[in-house]
Amino acid sequence: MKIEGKKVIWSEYQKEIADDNYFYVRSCIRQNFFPGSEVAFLRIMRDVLKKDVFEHPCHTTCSGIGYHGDVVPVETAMTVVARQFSLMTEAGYTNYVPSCITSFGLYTEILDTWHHFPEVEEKVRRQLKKATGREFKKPENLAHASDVIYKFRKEIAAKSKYRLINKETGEPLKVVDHIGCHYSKMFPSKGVGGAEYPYVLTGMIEEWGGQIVDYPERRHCCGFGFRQYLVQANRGFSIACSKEKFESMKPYQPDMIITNCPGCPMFLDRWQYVINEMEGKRYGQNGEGIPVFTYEEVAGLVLGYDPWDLGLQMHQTDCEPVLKKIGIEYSPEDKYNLAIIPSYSDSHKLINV
Amino acid sequence: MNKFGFGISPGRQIDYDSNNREVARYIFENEPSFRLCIECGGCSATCSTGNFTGFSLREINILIKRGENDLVRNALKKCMLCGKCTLVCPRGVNTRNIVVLAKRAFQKSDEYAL
Amino acid sequence: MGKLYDLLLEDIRFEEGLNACMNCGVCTAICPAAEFYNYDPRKIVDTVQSKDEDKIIELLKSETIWYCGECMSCKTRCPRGNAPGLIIMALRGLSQELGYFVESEKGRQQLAIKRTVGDWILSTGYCVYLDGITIAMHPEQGPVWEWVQDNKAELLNRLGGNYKGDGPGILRKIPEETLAELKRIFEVTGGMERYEKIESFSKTKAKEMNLELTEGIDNEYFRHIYKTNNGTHSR
Amino acid sequence: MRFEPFIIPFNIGLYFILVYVVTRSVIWFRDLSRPDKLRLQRGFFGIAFAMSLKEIFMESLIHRKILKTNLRLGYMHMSLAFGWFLLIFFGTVEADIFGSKHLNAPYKAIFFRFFNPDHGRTGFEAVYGFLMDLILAFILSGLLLAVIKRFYSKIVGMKRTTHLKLTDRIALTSLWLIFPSRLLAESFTSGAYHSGSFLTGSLGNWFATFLPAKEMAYPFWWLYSISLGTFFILLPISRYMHIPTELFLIFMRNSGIRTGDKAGSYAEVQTYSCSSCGICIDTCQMNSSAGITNIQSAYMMKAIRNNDDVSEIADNCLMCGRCDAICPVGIELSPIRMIQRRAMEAENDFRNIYKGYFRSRQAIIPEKANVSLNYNFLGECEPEKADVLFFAGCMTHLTPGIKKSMIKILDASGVKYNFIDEQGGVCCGRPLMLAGQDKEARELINYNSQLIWKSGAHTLVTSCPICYKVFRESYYLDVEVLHHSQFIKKLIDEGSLKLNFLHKKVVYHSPCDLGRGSGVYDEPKEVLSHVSKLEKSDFEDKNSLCCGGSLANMKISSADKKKIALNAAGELTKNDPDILATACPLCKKTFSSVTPTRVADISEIVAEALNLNTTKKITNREFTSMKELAKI
Repeated sequence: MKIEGKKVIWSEYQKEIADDNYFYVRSCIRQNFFPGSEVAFLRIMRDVLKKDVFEHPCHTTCSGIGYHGDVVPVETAMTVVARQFSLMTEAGYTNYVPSCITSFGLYTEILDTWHHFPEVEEKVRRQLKKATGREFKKPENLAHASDVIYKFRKEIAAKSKYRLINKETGEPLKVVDHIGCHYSKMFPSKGVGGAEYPYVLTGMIEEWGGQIVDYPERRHCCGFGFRQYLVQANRGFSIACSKEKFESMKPYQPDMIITNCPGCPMFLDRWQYVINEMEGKRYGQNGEGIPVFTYEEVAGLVLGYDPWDLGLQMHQTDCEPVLKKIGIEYSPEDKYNLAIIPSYSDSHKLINV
Repeated sequence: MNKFGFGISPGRQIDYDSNNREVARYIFENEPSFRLCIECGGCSATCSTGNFTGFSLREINILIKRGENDLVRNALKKCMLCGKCTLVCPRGVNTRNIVVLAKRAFQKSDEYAL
Repeated sequence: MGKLYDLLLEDIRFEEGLNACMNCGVCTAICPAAEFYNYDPRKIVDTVQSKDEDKIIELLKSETIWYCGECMSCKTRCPRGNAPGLIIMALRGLSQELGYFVESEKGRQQLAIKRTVGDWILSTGYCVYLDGITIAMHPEQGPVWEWVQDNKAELLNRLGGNYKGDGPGILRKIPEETLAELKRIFEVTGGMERYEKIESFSKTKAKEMNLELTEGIDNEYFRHIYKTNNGTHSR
Repeated sequence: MRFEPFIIPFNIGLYFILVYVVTRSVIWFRDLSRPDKLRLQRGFFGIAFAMSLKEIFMESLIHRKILKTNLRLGYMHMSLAFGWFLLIFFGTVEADIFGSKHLNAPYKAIFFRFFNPDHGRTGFEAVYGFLMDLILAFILSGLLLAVIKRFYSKIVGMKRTTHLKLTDRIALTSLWLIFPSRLLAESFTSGAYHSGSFLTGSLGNWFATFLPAKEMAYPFWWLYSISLGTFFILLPISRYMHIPTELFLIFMRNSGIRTGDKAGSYAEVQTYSCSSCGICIDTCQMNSSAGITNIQSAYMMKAIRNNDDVSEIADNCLMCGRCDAICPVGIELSPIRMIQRRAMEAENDFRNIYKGYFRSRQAIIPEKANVSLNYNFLGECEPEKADVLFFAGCMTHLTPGIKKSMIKILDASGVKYNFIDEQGGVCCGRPLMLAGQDKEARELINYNSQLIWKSGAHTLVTSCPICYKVFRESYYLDVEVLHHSQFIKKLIDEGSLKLNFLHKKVVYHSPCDLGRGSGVYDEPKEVLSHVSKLEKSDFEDKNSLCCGGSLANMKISSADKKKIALNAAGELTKNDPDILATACPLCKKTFSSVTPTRVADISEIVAEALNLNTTKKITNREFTSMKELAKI
């Protein structure tokens, strides 16, 4: 991979990410499908990096999926978002960190719209006041949770127990990154590395010992497409998009996929299962699937967290091949054991500290 | 329908490798100016036949280059060869000869197919 | 200038998404939906730019506006900084406002989205909610999901969640007063009105199609729109 | 008289070629279509015969046309052809008068000096001998030019000469050897017997001073005979076949036979008649301006004779007709080229060396009955009724200036007209025909014919010479077809147009399809001189240039087109005219892009000269309103 020129381009795209005192908002999809990831994020932020991360119990969905499913009008979405901002204002925070890419995209879009159309912002303020009596300040810094992890990738690397290196061969693991579309495609300057050469995950992987694979369909959407997945009749499109990506990455023999979007890891994971069921086709090495991870899961693995604490047992495509390659110690029999008390029992509930 | 209630949608991308681009090759060889086309659509805008039908030489040129021959074969016959396209082409492409050559190429390939 | 075009202009997204499109087709080239659907965002923008009332009505009633996945890849590559995706969103909004969405197979699916995601937002505070993602509706979630569904409380507890619990945390119970605030927001900002329009137009259509439509998701019309694919949408 | 074996080669050659020519003629005659046969039969008994004889004398012997185009080249051809003819004629007379008996076998005349070595010493014999030597000298002077031309073609004022194939080379060599060997043979004989006139006698005497003249003579008589024999035998497979064929051609042409659309005997005869003189090469603008030197008609005829693939050559031609106009043999080169183009479009490539170079009528496979029409999208037409129809044509639609001017003129003339292709019409069909696609063209012709017929008009005016030519030649219409220049001329003559005189210097460029193509030379010039100062250019009428934009050339690149246009425009605007006038939208468009001089169509110039009474009124009104404005 020729990365010299790309590095130059990426360097121009550095974005500002706050240092500390984050107001964290969760992702609907991740809470359902990757609960371990959000837990891991808070563990890393609080236990490893000793940062202040605050989560407000009254925050809700940003309504982004409803908005992009076109059932929620834009003004409603804006006002719901404005309510989230008011919670942040109320808690005394200014650095807003969403866990979800759809949310991140929606926040960016709304802030941009308000910037260009101040009258819309005024209207939303009036509506929020009317509906809830709330007022808000706009966040001073908006960063996606993956941006924050990217910012501290070196600190994480310094404290890591494992590196993304094949234990047997000593070669770096070949990693495919998949960036959520709404992370930087709408506003390239709001994402690390922009839309064409997104660096947010690449930076983590390179720092943690892995090697990024640049393949033709790297920037292709996973195929979620909101209504395209939500309605069964449309799912043929959704799966076809992911298949396009798998076909394109297969010749590069990737060891794993890393993502920063809520939906993408779920689709890239599940569609491998469905394609195998439908066509008997697998894309990984040795007739296996390609394990799909969220960036928090990868960070957690690198830091030596128990894979089953990270929720890897919720993946449909087995992650064990990667664990074995890295040489992570884990007990296979504990995978589906639900009686285990998490190893991090102190911050178990992860209530704001 | 399978147990999932949907199938995998087939792609609409054009596969250059599997398409037969013999016709394009034949034209490239016999009318090198075919390569100069920037697909601006000037030809389609001025076209006499385009006045009566959806005939578009620009589209035909693109399809031939892609090897989507089946979409071109019959459409080509609508051309009246009046030559207005050649006059308006900003790149000096001999558009008229392209049509003649394409027709000839199809005729030849049809004969072989028979 | 047509009345519909004026209506579209009222949508802030439309104003942002359409600055003198030159119909270059880059959006179509990059579009994942154009790759698998018989779909061409360039043509849609072309039609809208024509400001032709009849053509726009035809567009609002068509399947084609419902193919977009709103990934916004078009926004990245458009040489004029336009976003056909945003135009599509404006068109979809208008189609639902005017009730044209029930005229197309893909458009009718809006009711399915409203009755799942739409209703979850107000009832749970989440766009997607564990209890609603059933294996029956999501067979592609696979065996692992069956296990998750069977053991959701224990599993979330094992992973450090706060399933239906108080305070912050994963899948916590959203407080009643918060849900009430959300509902008020929907009422004030037109969200509720949109929901009602989707419901009422769908009911009329269901009657016309002679399909039974009751509350919830367990009825003929819902199953029909959720599952029917007439096979003409892709190659 | 004793038998001399050296006459054998000559006799074999002579009788072979006589038999061959007769057989060939019979075949050609048999292959003629029935009407053409009748034409030829009628042509043999009547004024056509006399005309043919005259033409044969003027063209085949004197080479008047070549002389007119190129004096030195003409002299070369004339000396060889006419000189040889005189030599044979006077030689036969000589043999008849001075020989041992009358009505000799041909060889007697040819080798007269050998059999009568003592002849010509005194009196009338000497005078006659002097004449024979003079004729030989005449031929030899031409031969000298020919030899030099072969190595240095500029000497005869030609930029290029044709390339030869092997048989042509051998035939040429034997032709060249005939006359020097005769000179030497006669000289040695004369030297030995002290006879001969100023050329053979003096040369012979001089040879005799240091050579054994009698012994030397015999081998040269052999060489003379062999050269003649070889030449005759090679005739059918070399370009020199044109010598006998041209006679046949002249008879056919004068009997009213024309090439037409189909291959046949006449095209065949014409192909043989080409002498590869190369005049068409120099006159071709593709050569002179664009440096394309392998597609000219001489090469095409040669390629047809050689049974080579002519597809490249046939397509790469502007069809301007300059070669047709200048061809000294009068071969209809463009129609023959068209036959080749059509043959390429036919389903299989059919050439039969035994049957002839062209596809015979019988070999053309009839169209399948169920072939769907290409242009069925055209549907039915419902034109408005009108007296005069204006058909702008595709090209005119690209030059709106002409269209607007024509509307202005038509409105001013007060005729009841209908602009039938105002919204862009169906092509006239000629571009398809030029590409050899006659069947397709016929569909368009049918559609347009219906349109014209349903309108009930009596006159069809078109602005485009391309359309004009095809409307006249390939449509079967019961209307008067006029090019707009003719129509305007008519209007002027009738007094329907009031025109001012524009004080502008105008040079007229005669479009190929209008001038050479349809023979309309005068009307445009008359119209122009009616409204402006028309100046002459170096390229008038039949010699007019092609603008290079011709639709007929399928192959030419735009860069080469431009070169031709640039040169042609440069020639025409040499004397700095105010306007370069033309009568063709295509010429206008082509020239406009290469010259700073204003290029205008006749209609535009006439529209400018229109004296509209209303114009004055408007100006007056404007003037007053201006004054009113000034007051305020």
